[in-house]
Amino acid sequence: MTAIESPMPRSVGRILRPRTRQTLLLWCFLAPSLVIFLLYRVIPVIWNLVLSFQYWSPLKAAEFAGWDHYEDLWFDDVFWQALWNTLIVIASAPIGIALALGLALLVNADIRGRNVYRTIIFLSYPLMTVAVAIIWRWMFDERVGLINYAARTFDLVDKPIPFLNSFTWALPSVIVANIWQMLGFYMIILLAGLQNVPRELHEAAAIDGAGALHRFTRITLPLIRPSLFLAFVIGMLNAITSFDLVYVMTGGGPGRATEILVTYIYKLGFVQTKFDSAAAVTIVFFVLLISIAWAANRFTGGNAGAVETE
Amino acid sequence: MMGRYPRWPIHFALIGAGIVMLVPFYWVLKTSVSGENIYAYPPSIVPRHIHPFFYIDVWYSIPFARYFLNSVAVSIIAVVCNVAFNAMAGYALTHGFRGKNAVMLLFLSCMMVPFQATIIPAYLITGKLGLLDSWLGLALPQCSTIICIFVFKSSFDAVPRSLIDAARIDGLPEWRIIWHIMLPLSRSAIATNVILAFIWSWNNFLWPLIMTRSADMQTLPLGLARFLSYQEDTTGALYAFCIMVLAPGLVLFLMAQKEFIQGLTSGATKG
Amino acid sequence: MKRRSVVKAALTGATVLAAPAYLRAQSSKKLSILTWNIADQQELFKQEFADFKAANPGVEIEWLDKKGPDLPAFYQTQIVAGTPPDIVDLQGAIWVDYAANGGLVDLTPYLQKEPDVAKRFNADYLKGWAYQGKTYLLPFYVAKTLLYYNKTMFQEAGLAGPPQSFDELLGFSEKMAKAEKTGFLTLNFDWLYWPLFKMNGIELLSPDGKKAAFNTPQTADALTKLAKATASGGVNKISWTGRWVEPNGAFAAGTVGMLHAHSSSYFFVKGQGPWINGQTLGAAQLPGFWSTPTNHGFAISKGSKNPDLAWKFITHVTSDKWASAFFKNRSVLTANLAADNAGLAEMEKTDPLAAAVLRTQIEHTDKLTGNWPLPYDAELKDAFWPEIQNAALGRKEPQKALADAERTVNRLLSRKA
Amino acid sequence: MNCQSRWRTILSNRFVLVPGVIAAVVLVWNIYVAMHNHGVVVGRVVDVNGNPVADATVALWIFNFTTYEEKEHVTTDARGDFRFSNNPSYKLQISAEKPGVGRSDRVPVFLYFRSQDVDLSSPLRLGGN
Repeated sequence: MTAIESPMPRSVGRILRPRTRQTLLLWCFLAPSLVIFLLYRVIPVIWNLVLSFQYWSPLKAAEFAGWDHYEDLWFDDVFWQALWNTLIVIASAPIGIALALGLALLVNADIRGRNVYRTIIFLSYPLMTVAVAIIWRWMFDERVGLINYAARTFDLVDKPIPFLNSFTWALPSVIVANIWQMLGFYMIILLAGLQNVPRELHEAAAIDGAGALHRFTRITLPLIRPSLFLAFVIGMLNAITSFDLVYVMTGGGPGRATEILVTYIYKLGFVQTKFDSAAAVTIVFFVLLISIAWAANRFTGGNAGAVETE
Repeated sequence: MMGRYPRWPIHFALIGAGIVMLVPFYWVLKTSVSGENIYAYPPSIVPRHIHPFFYIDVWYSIPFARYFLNSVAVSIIAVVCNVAFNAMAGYALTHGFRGKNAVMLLFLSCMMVPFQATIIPAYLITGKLGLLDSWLGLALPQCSTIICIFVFKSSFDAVPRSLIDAARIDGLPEWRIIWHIMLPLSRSAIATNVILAFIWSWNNFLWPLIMTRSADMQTLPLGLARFLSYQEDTTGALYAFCIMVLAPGLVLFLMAQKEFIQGLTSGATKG
Repeated sequence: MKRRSVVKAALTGATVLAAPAYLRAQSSKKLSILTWNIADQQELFKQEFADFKAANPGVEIEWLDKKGPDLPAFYQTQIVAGTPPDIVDLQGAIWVDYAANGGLVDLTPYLQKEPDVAKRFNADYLKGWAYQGKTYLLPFYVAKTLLYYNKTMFQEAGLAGPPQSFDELLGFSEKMAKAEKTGFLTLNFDWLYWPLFKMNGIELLSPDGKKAAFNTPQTADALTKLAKATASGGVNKISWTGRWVEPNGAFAAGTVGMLHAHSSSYFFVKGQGPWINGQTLGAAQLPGFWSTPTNHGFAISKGSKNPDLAWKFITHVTSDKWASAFFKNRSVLTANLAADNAGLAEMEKTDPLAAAVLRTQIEHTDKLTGNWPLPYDAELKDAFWPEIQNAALGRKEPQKALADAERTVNRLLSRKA
Repeated sequence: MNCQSRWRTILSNRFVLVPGVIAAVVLVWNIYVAMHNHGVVVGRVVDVNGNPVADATVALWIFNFTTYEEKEHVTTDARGDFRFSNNPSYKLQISAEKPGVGRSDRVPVFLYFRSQDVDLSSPLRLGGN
């Protein structure tokens, strides 16, 4: 693709508009989005940053606290458990993406009725997360859940598995529900990438005797790296958007088995009315996500624009 | 790509995936229609006596029409602003200018902000704007989303440069270029944005919960919370409500899914 | 730039159009009430509001209702924004934190001015809402834990009546534990399990509340017994992992001998358990008559603009007339002596089983436990409960679990001192 | 006549057709509701072996949010029929009783909309107890 970066040809610029007028106009186009992100993202993050260095509660005057809250976090093993669970949820995104890539490849093959398959698989995304949590809380139920019922009829298991009440199975169950909801969205993004892989490349490689797997790794994978990166970023944001799923399905239980940072922030702030330590956790979580995104960006070689054209 | 391979393993795998995706839907629909207690064991595959009375129950026990109107109004405001602002931002990002990388980094980092932590400052800001307990206040946080800005950016990049330069030579002002050249070519990116913005604003739960104070400004998802509350049991009414909240999103998606899928496929990422 | 001015005009027009409803309806005397997950009493509240407006002309009443987990989020955001609802219905020990931070109005002067208000209520329940000698809430509706037992399973295991001691309780549950049947199950949120420890003479904190006092041999012994009973199936594992739907659902399925829960579980279990009637379900006190209350009370927010009017409203809503109407509608105890006695007498005729369950709620109210008025109750719970859960499920040695719990609790207490 | 074909393309466009059909169905349904919601409930009371029971008292229970509460009493005429005229609710229970003959248990009646006119298909049977 041609590099879009090149500024407008010198000659044309002088006739139409002085460059400053042009950049001013571009900033006006950016203004509404920037204002909204400023109001509802940037200012709250700064508010949290300031708060994390104070002893603050809705009714008492604020006083400077220095690094106390961060120090408390260091000794707070619930925080480490929540951090560990959050990293597991983020690490589970590639599993979902791999599944979605498989489905995208299948749907991309020219078979009849592929639109119907595509719609069915995407159907779970418009569902409300709270509704998904209710459905899956029932599916995983120990006594009457569908999964235990199926497992017992095919006698895969003699005693029903208490999915949401066992320390080992709770987090995987939440991740399964999350993948079930996000599968369709990942598939659509990866399908976008696959569509742009030119068909001739595959034919040429096939003629040269390259096996399917060889062609997949050498041609398809490199070319859809931008969509993989976009899917991973959205998968990573699941650590934020699956708040409703964890809160309704298990409430962070049993014990702290499914406590993720974002439910811990909500509990610290609104149940224990400790907004200052919740702010500290927010800042740590924000820095964590930024670093993971930067690392992923570096690893996949694309530059900052997730959907950059180069 | 898979020309020579037999078709049936593909169909077999896709049908399997389809079943896994559809079983929860089917169960919710079955329970909302037949209403035998979902905790009855063994669960019956086919619903026994089918009756629509749970839907009527939901319609009357919460002001469904009013919640529906609020949800639709907020979603329309959110979708319209979303498309307008994202298109403008996407267009601006196709041009090189001094602060471009800084803006890109800002957008990317804004995606990483956990919403649960921004409730109180967001509420205070909306309060200062005087938009508390109003449709505009409910829709404002969703008026622009970063993923859709990038979708617009790549679909605008796909428009050949020569077209734009020719229009500029003819002396077309900037916004006319967008209106007559850029937008028609990225109709699918618009469809993507409409569907995603609608889904996200329709299913928004925490922001309306905190923001609305009077009962008649609440949106549909808040009605679900009411069913979850004093009717903690799992009879058909709760599932009938899930279906009624889900239906509009599905109808819109099925109607616009041709452009939507095309939007994500052709415009999103130019290889 | 014509275009930008157009946009600016549109935006200002939108803000005027969208000015918040409740600001426009600002009238001189305005009362707003936030209730906790009780939207089903809409009809009754309408009548109460009308009656109050008749007695106090010119008053506007705004009623908000939020689900349990969402109410704190909404209430605190409103406090920060400076527009808290005048009256708020608070559950359990969440009020202590607001009171300790000066967020609630002290009701003691009002109570002294109108002594007959205090006389209406059951003194033990009213005492539950005192912090450092000041009362902050009036009772709205109350409940405390009791022991439901499955009479058919008791007969099958040859047991005559409810257990009278901790060892008898575990012995009975061992006897009834066969195949998928289990003997005993308890709710575990908001310290509802604490009577199991209190009946063994165990204290959570030292009398001055500065140090943990539970790391004793008796506690280790009791915890070891509970862990052994859980392993053998005597005590159902859902006691330690379930929340609300799981434990009540399990008892409603009829495969659990005893359920330790409060009175609202009765209506949930009766809805799901067709086997339940006067002959098959018994209601009794736990051995030692100890019980943990889980009460709802009305508090007045410090930020309220007319606290006196708010006081008049909460005395109006908890008056004998409206308390008995509330008892009749929702069959729940209001701690209002006249309303409860009248309601129970009348209920004995229509639904004797429900009456037996509700009568346990006003017996032995001198033995209430598990409700220490501590401003950091939520944090204390989060520090103590996970260790008990680990020990009971056999994931940790009882002695080690208690030692870890003691360390975290003491670190919390030292930070709060 | 391109304006006609233009209209046809607009009308057949999905985004106009689907909402249009939904609006039409809603309109027809509301008209049907407006014609049938006078709150009339008609039925018959019979005894154990099927013959009608004169002046038995019939109670109408209406649903308010979570519980049923008794609203109205009516007595059956000579042919055992009874008629309520202003039922406000969409969920009812009806019980009949005649001292000496017996009582029927509460029969639930579900309606499609509030105060829908309904003629109970099966009669209320006064049991022996």
